[in-house]
Amino acid sequence: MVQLLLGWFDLQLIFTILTDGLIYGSYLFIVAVGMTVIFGVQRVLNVTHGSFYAFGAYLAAYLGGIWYEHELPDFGGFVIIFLAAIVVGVFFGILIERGLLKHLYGKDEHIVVLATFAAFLALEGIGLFIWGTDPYFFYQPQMMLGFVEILGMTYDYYNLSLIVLALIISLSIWYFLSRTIWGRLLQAVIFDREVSQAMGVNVTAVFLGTFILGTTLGALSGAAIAPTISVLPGIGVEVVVLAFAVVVIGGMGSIPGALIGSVLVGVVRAAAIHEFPQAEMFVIYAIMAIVLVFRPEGLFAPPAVRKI
Amino acid sequence: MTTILEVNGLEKRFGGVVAAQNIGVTVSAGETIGIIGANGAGKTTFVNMVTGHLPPSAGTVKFLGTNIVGLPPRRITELGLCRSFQVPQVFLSESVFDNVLMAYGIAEESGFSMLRPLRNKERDARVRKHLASYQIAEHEETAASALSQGIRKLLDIAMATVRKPQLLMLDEPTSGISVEEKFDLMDIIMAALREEQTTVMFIEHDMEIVQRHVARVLAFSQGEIICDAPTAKAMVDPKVVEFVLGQEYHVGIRSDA
Amino acid sequence: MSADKTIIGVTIAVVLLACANFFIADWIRQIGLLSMAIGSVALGLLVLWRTGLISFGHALFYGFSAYGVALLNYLGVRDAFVLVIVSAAASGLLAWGLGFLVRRYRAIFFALLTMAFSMILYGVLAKTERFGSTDGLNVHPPTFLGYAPVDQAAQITLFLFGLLVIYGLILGVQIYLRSVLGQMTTAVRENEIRVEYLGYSVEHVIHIKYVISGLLAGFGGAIMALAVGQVDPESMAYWTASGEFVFVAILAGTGNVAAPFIGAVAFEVIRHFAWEHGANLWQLIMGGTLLAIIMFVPDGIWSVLQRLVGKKDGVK
Amino acid sequence: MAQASTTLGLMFILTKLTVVSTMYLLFIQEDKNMKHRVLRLVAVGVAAVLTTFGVAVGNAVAKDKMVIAVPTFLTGGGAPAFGVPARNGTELIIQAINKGQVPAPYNTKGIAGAQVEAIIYDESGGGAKQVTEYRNKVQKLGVDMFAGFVSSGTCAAITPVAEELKTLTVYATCGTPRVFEELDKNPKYVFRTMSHATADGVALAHYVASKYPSANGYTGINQNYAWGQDSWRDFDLAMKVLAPNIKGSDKGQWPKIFAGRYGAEISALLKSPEDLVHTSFWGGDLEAFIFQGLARGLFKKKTFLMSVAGTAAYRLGKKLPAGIVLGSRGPYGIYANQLTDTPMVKWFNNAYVNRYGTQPTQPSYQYAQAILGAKFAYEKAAAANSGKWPSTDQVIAALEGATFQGVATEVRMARSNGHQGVTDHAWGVASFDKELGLPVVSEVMHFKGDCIMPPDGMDSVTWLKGGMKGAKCD
Repeated sequence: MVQLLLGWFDLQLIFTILTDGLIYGSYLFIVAVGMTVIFGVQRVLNVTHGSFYAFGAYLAAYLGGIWYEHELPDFGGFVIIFLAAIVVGVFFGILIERGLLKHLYGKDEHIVVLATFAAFLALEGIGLFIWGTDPYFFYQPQMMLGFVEILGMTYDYYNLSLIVLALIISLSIWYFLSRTIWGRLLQAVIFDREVSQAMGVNVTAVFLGTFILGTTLGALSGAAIAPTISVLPGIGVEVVVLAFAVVVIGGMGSIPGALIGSVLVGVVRAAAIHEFPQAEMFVIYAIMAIVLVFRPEGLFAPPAVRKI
Repeated sequence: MTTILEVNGLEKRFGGVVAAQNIGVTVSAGETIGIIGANGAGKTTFVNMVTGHLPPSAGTVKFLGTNIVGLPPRRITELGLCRSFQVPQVFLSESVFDNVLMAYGIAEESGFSMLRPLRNKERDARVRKHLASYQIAEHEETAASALSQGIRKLLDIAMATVRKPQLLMLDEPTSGISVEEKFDLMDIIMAALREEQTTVMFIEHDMEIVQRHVARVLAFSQGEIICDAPTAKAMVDPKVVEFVLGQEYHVGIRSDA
Repeated sequence: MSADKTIIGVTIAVVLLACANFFIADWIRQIGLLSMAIGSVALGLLVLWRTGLISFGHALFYGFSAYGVALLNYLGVRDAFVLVIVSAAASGLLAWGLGFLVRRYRAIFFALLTMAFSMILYGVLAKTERFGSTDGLNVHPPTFLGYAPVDQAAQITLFLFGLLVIYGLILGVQIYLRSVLGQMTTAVRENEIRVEYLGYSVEHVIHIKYVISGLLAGFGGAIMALAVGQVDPESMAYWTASGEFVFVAILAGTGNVAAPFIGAVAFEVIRHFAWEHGANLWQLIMGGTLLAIIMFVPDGIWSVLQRLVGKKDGVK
Repeated sequence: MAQASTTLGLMFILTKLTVVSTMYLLFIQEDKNMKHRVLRLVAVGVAAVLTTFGVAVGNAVAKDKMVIAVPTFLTGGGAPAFGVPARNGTELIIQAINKGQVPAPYNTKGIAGAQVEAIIYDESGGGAKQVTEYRNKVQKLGVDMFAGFVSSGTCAAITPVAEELKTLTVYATCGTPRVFEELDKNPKYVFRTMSHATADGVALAHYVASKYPSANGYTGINQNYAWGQDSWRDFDLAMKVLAPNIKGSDKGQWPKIFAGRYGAEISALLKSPEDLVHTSFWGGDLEAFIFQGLARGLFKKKTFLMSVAGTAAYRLGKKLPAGIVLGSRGPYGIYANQLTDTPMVKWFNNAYVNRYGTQPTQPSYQYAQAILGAKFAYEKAAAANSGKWPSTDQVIAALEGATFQGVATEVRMARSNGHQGVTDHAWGVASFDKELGLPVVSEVMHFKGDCIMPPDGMDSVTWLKGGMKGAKCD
């Protein structure tokens, strides 16, 4: 037993598992945070999130393609990532919130999920029309940053920077919620929509603003991941399931929950990949099922009290 | 007189807060008992613990000789201890008739016989008779959501009594009811219960109603029973006057939501 | 109470379809078979839905039973009756086991827990080489109590068999929904506390519903396996399959036990033509249809049929 | 044809409308007059019978032109790597066949005189959906034959149905040996015009044994689904026979298909002691893996054996890692474009580049090959039938055991009762040629089909485990 434990204590392995786990966890968090924000405020489990991810990735890769084709400076790729995120986020945020969700507030949660599922299907179709089936490449930002060797393991700066991006996003949201008036208003709306409305908070504007924020984060995740993947039809589908899982594990709508849930999944998954590669496929669903069975409100959501 | 309910040393704590302690009471068949006390005195907590809605922190509750602590509400209901609620718990989108019909269905069938059709002529007749005894037959077709508060309360109590319970606990049957309606409502309920010879305990704020319908009073204050006596005696008990009546009387006969 | 209008209607429709079976073109018969399979699952969703519960993971039972058929086949079992009944029963058993967990949950938690379970099944199926991994398994044409039809007769017989099965399912569900247990549906949705204090366990009601629902999805999966002759994880157990079932349930509406089957036919027809007239378009068409239904006919096709004749009250 | 299908579609809708309206009449309509109800019922019944009969009669298809259904991935992750090049190759070859522009021996117009219409449709959605689509194409559109299918999963699903519906079906690309070894040991209607996937693994093992004899071992990263699992198994078993001194790892990586993110897997590979890494990744997963691996110097530290990298080579261009061992599932794609000098390949390559502005890849060749197989079989059968349009049985007889010229290679239908094709194979090392602006292969070795395919009647896994007896390698 002791020997087994010592055998496990392989510093490089532990470091690698933690780093891989952090990177993957950051990826999950970046991908899921938009969905979490929207769920937290609007109680809408938004499947179209997958489309925002895809559209963000597509627009970034499309613009990036043009940019690099003209051999413009390399750093432009990073500007394009944020630009694409904002364009997609604002456009689709307004479109979906005003055009669809507005009509569904107050309806059954399931119906809203289904409506966003339907919109997701339609957007997938529209995406095919706009972008076609051929993949788009946008690898330059990832390649230009180079890599570093730590404890005999190479990591590239771009993927490491995802950890920083995840931190920046979570800190900004935390700051926004707890230190700004807007954040306070938002929390009031989350706490009690009717009362906030009665007290003169413009709930409509808050909802629209939140949704645009969520969409932009979704698009940003796609744009930020685009340099590491091949952007092609169907990338949104995978993301929906992952983001769902994070939202469930972390606690519906809890940002710290999403962060810690993501890292948990990331580290467990990395450990599986290094030690039990065959189990990779189940890790996230298994964690999700375990959390649901033992803590259905998620790791971080306060348990709801039922009134008689 | 046979004892049907025996409560000993019942206690409820929420963290450090004591909601109820040292509660002991014995109820005999055929009694009608009023539970009085200021808001937050522990009346509803007591009812919730006895009927299985809240698990007590300590103590025993014996109903017809069985310890029912830890049993789920449905088992307690099956044993013949039923209750109504301060906020009526009914099926809002269903008609009054269907509400009571459902109550009858659950009361009368069990196991595989639950697969028998809910509706049959005999059951329909029993439902109508029951509705009549609570004087809500005229609302039979109305959806519960469209009822006035008083009628909804009657419906709630009617649903609680389809099993012909040995003991019925009513949580503030007259709260939320206008002064004019209150007395009629209570008369209807008590008449129906008398007909079935049901033992009743009910929480009530209005001392006029208590004095009119009740032979014995349990007075609660700060989670304890401060007085358990025949009504006339309780009304002059100094502790009751200080902790219960003093506060109750000066707010008058307001409707208490 | 007069004879049940729904049952009379379904009986006549089943007899008509059984007769039509001998004249219709093969591909229409195939659509019919698929509709029966999907309709059974949607019927299972209807049973839950009336209690306000939606499963986003019914592909679990559908896929489990479909694979049951394929594996029994592998063991040499060929008889359609045995295949369908045993596989569906296995699904029911699985639902019974999982029911102890899921019955504690409501609303979106219920939906997500069921989805998580179905994704685990997907993972296991896609991973297990004995089950053909992602390729799945073939299902041989069945025999019917010793009768082994070939070619067109095989499909015709299977169609009759399918009709028989769904007729049985509809009757069973109709009897259940009219029973005390079945009528507790709305009661549980509206007020769990009251149900408990009337003397019945809400969790028990939901558990039974879940088992019935899983059983129905199991019948659907088994029929699908026989109709298609192939089972695979992507079509049978992925979350998109569960999504389609919910789609059909929404399309159909919960007004009547026959509604899921009408919804399933509508769904299969839309899909058939969407697929045929533009591979790139089909997602757009499906998404658009679903959106239009949610926005404009939230109670499904059945409510439209009712409105057409100006009949307002729902069929209980 | 299109008109017929529209008519059929309309009739179909009518039929279903009658069913729905029947339900409507029965459940909804509260007509107190029983007579009206019965009359209406009769009317609906008659309508139903009429429309369905109409459909049954309308099923006959004219024979002055033939219809080939061509399934391939038009949506989803399989579209760019397989579907699009396959569709392009199909469109190109069919148009050329109809105009008589294909080089000899296929320089006659049409197939046995008939003009060809291809119905190219989507293969995505899983086996069960594909079976449904297959039935539709046969039963509703009455197509003459099928040529195509990319996915092993679809082929496994379709095989029994093709036999049941007695429809000639020529698999173009799908790789699983299970088709004739397990699912359909005595095929009649099903053919495959290329070597199955075992040949890839065996040829690769031969290549590794002769080019990297001193490698210290191999590990793998394969998608966790049937294709990935089979590819690894075949390669692993063949290595045990051909290079027993190079040890395989039991810690190969198995990411989910379409996972897209491979950070931890790349760490694990970097940490693994083995020199060689086998992968059967394709499409977006392959491209993402390459980008992420490049960023971390993975391809400088390990030699990669990429069995399907041919699908991504041209698209990756200068980002194709130099020095990877690249496969094209046969002498197709880059191997044909660069190394095959026949008039057929020259024509195909030119026409393709002119039309689509990019080099043809393996699926383009494989689909064109399947269709040429059909042209060959129909014309041979027609000739034997004194020039008249042959029956399906005659076409089958003509193709069984035959040898025909594909676009890039000769195809011998020499396994599984003459239903499984055997072709040569090629492996080499890829690099990017800056002057050409194209990726190229070097160190190429060619393998004879009989060397890398199990002998007739022998099951792949048994053959590999039994030491590959009966392989004829010169």
